[in-house]
Amino acid sequence: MSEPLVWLTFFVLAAFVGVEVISKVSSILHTPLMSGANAIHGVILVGAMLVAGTADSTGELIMALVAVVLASINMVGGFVVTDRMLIMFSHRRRAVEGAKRPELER
Amino acid sequence: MSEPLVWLTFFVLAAFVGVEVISKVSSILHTPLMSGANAIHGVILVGAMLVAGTADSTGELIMALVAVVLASINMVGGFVVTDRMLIMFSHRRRAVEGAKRPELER
Amino acid sequence: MIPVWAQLAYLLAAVCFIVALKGLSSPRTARRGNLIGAAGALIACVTVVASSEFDHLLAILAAVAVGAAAGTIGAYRVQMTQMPQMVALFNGVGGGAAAIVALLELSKLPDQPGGGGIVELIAAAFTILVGSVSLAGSIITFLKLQELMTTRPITFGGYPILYGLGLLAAVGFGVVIVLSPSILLGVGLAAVGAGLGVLLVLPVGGADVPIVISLLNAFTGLTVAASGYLLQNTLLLVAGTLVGAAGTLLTLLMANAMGRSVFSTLFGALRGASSLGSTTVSNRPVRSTTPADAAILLAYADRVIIVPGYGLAVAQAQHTLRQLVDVLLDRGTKVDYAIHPVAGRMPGHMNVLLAEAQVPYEQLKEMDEIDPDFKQADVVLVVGANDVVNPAAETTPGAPIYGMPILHANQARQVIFLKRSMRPGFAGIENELLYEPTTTLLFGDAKDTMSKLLTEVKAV
Amino acid sequence: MIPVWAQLAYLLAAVCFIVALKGLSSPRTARRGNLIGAAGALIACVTVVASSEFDHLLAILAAVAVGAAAGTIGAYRVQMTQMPQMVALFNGVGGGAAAIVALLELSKLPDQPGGGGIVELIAAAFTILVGSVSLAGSIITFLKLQELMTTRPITFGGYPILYGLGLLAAVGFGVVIVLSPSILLGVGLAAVGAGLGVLLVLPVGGADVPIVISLLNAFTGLTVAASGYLLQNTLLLVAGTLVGAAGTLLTLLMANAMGRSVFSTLFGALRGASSLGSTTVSNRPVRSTTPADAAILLAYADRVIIVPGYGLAVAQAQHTLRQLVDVLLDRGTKVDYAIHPVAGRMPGHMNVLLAEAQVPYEQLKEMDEIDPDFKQADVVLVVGANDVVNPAAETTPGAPIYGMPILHANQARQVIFLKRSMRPGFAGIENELLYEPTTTLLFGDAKDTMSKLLTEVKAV
Ligand SMILES: NC(=O)c1ccc[n+]([C@@H]2O[C@H](COP(=O)([O-])OP(=O)(O)OC[C@H]3O[C@@H](n4cnc5c(N)ncnc54)[C@H](OP(=O)(O)O)[C@@H]3O)[C@@H](O)[C@H]2O)c1
Ligand SMILES: NC(=O)c1ccc[n+]([C@@H]2O[C@H](COP(=O)([O-])OP(=O)(O)OC[C@H]3O[C@@H](n4cnc5c(N)ncnc54)[C@H](OP(=O)(O)O)[C@@H]3O)[C@@H](O)[C@H]2O)c1
Repeated sequence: MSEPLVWLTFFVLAAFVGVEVISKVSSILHTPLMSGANAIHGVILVGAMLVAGTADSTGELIMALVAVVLASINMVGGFVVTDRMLIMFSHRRRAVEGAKRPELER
Repeated sequence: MSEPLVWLTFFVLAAFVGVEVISKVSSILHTPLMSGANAIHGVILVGAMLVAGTADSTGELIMALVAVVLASINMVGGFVVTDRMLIMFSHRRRAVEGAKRPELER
Repeated sequence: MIPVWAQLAYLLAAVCFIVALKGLSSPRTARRGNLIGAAGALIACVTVVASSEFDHLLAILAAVAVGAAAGTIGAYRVQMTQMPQMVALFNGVGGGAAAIVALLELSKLPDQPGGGGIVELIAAAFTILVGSVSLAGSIITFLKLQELMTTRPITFGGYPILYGLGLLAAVGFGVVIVLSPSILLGVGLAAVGAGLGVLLVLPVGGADVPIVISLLNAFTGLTVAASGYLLQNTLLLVAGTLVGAAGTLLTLLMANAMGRSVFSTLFGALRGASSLGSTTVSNRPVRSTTPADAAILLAYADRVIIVPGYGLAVAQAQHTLRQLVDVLLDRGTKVDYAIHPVAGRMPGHMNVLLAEAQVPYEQLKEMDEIDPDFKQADVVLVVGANDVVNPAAETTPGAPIYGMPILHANQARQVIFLKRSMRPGFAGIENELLYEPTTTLLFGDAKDTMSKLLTEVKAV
Repeated sequence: MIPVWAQLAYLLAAVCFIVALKGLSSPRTARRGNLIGAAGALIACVTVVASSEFDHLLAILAAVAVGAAAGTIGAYRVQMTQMPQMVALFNGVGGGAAAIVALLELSKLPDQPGGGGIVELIAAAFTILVGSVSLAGSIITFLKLQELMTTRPITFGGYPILYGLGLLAAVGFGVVIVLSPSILLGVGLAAVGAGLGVLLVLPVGGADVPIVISLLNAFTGLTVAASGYLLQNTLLLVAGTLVGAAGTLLTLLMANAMGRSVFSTLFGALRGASSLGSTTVSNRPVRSTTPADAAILLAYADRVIIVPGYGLAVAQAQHTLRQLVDVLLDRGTKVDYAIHPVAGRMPGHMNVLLAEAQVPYEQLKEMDEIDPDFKQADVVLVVGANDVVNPAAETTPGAPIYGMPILHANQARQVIFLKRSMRPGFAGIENELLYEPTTTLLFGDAKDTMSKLLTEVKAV
């Protein structure tokens, strides 16, 4: 199988997975989901590191390091901010669970 | 990327697609869905034809042709029987649509 | 090397299959989904013929024509209620085809340049083994559902030992094949697989068979995926994996809808807890009635709910039932059918059955929708159903159906049961509802009783 | 060549990302999903470092540390209600990183053996262009949401022409790059992309910005996928595609939940139909009241429902509101919050806001659950909400919100509106409910009014 077709197949399958996997999201989770997906594309950090690791000139290296910094802001910041949002939600959930067995609260 | 890993990646992605894509099926459609999925694996016909087309001896050819017959029974019979089941369901659906605008029925 | 256009066409076919499965999982798009799947299959077949230089093209096309004709005829001849066993047969022959393909590839592998790699050999052995399991298992399910053999679970003393030996033999053959491949060993593996397939299905009770069919369907999907690897064909790999994954999930969902686990479906009979349950009949008194009396109850009711079940399918009484309902409707009675999701012996069984009798869709009410209405019903007519109205699902924690949602027929003013005897239903447990003061029984085959009822109601 | 173990690790990371997205789409598993995603990212980073021989490893690790620190600090400092603009910033820098990577690869491509293939060049151009669109667009969304620039849609006479020129320039640069790649052309393309990104976001009204952020997020996903192809790294391709596809669907879902199309979100302002709508104020009489009177109504009600909206977030009155509700609860009043799915300016805005004020979850009721209760409510307190209780959604076919499900506050015995003026809400249309005889208005900033109300209720 020719190389570009392998990649095309990956692309098509991954696109189906991406769409199907979130198709049942409840509207309350739209913002955290957006934020989580945003963190995932921070994996461009891998690409930035690869480019930085093979830089030939100082100019290239500096640009590549800028990309590394930006990508890690995206990745790390993204996951942390998503987690912060979701803590809010799970606080609420714990409250519900508590409410369902009130005997534990007293 | 090494060949077997390409195939492993296809496998993993396709498995996710397969699971996600039917995860919302309503219980009434279990039987037609099973039947339709059954028809899809009839695509082994492609494999059977490939083997038959490159058979070296008569013995091989005969076995391969048996496989071709079996596979086409699977594929064609599968799609036809699924369609027959689903016609039943869509009859009913047309009935509903009719019921929703009864003025058309009279 | 496969030409690029052919690879693109295969990818398109794979996309068609994905879209097909998606379509099939929603009532609105199911039929279109199936047709898209068929289109994908057509694309795949045309592509393989056009992109390869086949030696025996005519013979191959003739074989395709034979298979297509046989499949079409089978698919058109089969009655609605025999669909599951037809699907089982189609699935079995697919598994058989995959096993043959792998067998033939096995004989070629060592010759090919770079062939005979360990992964290829494992894929071949897997396909041969699981393909034969699927073929043999499907044949047994067919025989069971067609009642060409007993539908009761079959077990015997040495079963676990035999099963274990079979598994060991399979592993042994597999290892030897990987070490020194030969077609003879392949045939041996196929034989072991067939034996295992038979053993797998024997202990399954008749009514659990649909779950096993779905499982074997997933198996065949996986063999097709493995033979895709063997033949270096992406489409087979992707399509097979799709079906394998979707089929596995579907098996779980189906077992879930019947309130049992896949494991207990397969091996429950071995642990003594027969999945058909006991058939003890207690001698407590029940009230039974005649068609004439029941007809009067029905004729003067304002609100009637019909609960159809497996017995309706057995008796093929759906047409007579519809006529009865039509007469009642003409009299101004409000009549609906209450469709429990697992009434009958396959999902959607009642819908298919009543659609065959051309009952208008509006009269078929899903459980959640109709259940609150039982309180207001004057008469509930239970036609060949049992478990789906059994209050034990709510009151008896140990019962096999405990936890299953039921139709609350017991809340109605009057319940009339049409059945042949006091024997229990599928779950094999007594139904307290039969002994309630509001319940009357109308013994006899549902079709006979229904015709008499029809005559009497017309005469009122 | 990437070693096999590293390829397996990448595949594992990709699976983590899939599982993460799945987890994030259900409340029960969302947090775990996010952590699994982070684990996948960690696996990916460790793998790339361990499997490659980097020249400037220390510098690279230092850069990662700097970025991680900056990201973490930003993520911890941001206030809950500023999350959307933070996400936008993170997304933008990701797009910028992808564009830089592609730019650097572009300068290398022609040297590589077999490099400079047309598909590679197209992927590079795509990444540079769309990455810069994403970066520039995200910066503008940030400025808008932080109110560092006007949140109103900005358009100007030559806009469509400029936009068309920008697109043409992009295509032109792209073609030239494919024909004779050079880093200078790449920089030019990036500049054009930045311009297009600015133009894309300018005409979007402040409240539609979340939709655009989601769109830019999907864009960045696609650039990451393209740079995966460029670097021949499957993980980047798969992860980028996942986000691209999921992000696209999410954009549609978000637009849907607000009852508008993505197209009208982006370009609605150009067609004159300003997405903020008109702000005409009619002069019909309304009934307004004082905090003291409103407090009496509240204090003697048995059933109160609070409808929070965007104004509550603006006024940051959530804490005072909770105190008021606590006082009412102590008096034995039954109080609930009715949460409309698109109240506020981002999905889940009210949930996050009220969670911050530590309102117990049981008091937050989703629309479907609480809506039937309005009929029995003595007082509905509408705090900074407007569109979500506007009956025009059901009565005025032409209205921008027509068809959106609303909370039927109009069915309650008394409605008290807290708002500053007679200005309409986000949709820019008048709210008939303000003129109903059962409605009284309590003018003023929600936080001030709420404190007064609190004092008065305590005094009753
Ligand atoms: N739908 C599915 O997908 C599926 C698949 C597998 C298993 N199941 C299980 O099957 C059961 C379905 O419940 P159900 O209420 O439909 O059926 P059921 O509980 O099996 O009861 C069937 C009833 O029909 C009567 N009957 C049989 N033949 C008859 C005839 N010719 N005339 C009149 N009556 C006849 C039987 O009593 P007599 O023998 O006394 O006449 C029996 O009481 C559930 O336990 C379900 O879990 C369902
Ligand atoms: N949730 C989302 O995801 C999202 C995203 C984008 C758009 N939207 C849209 O936003 C709207 C949300 O509806 P909504 O009812 O929450 O808000 P709204 O219709 O925009 O109304 C907000 C109300 O709050 C008042 N207000 C503003 N600041 C205030 C303050 N400091 N004190 C007191 N009142 C104040 C405003 O009136 P005054 O100016 O007179 O005070 C206005 O009536 C919907 O149209 C929705 O489609 C939602």
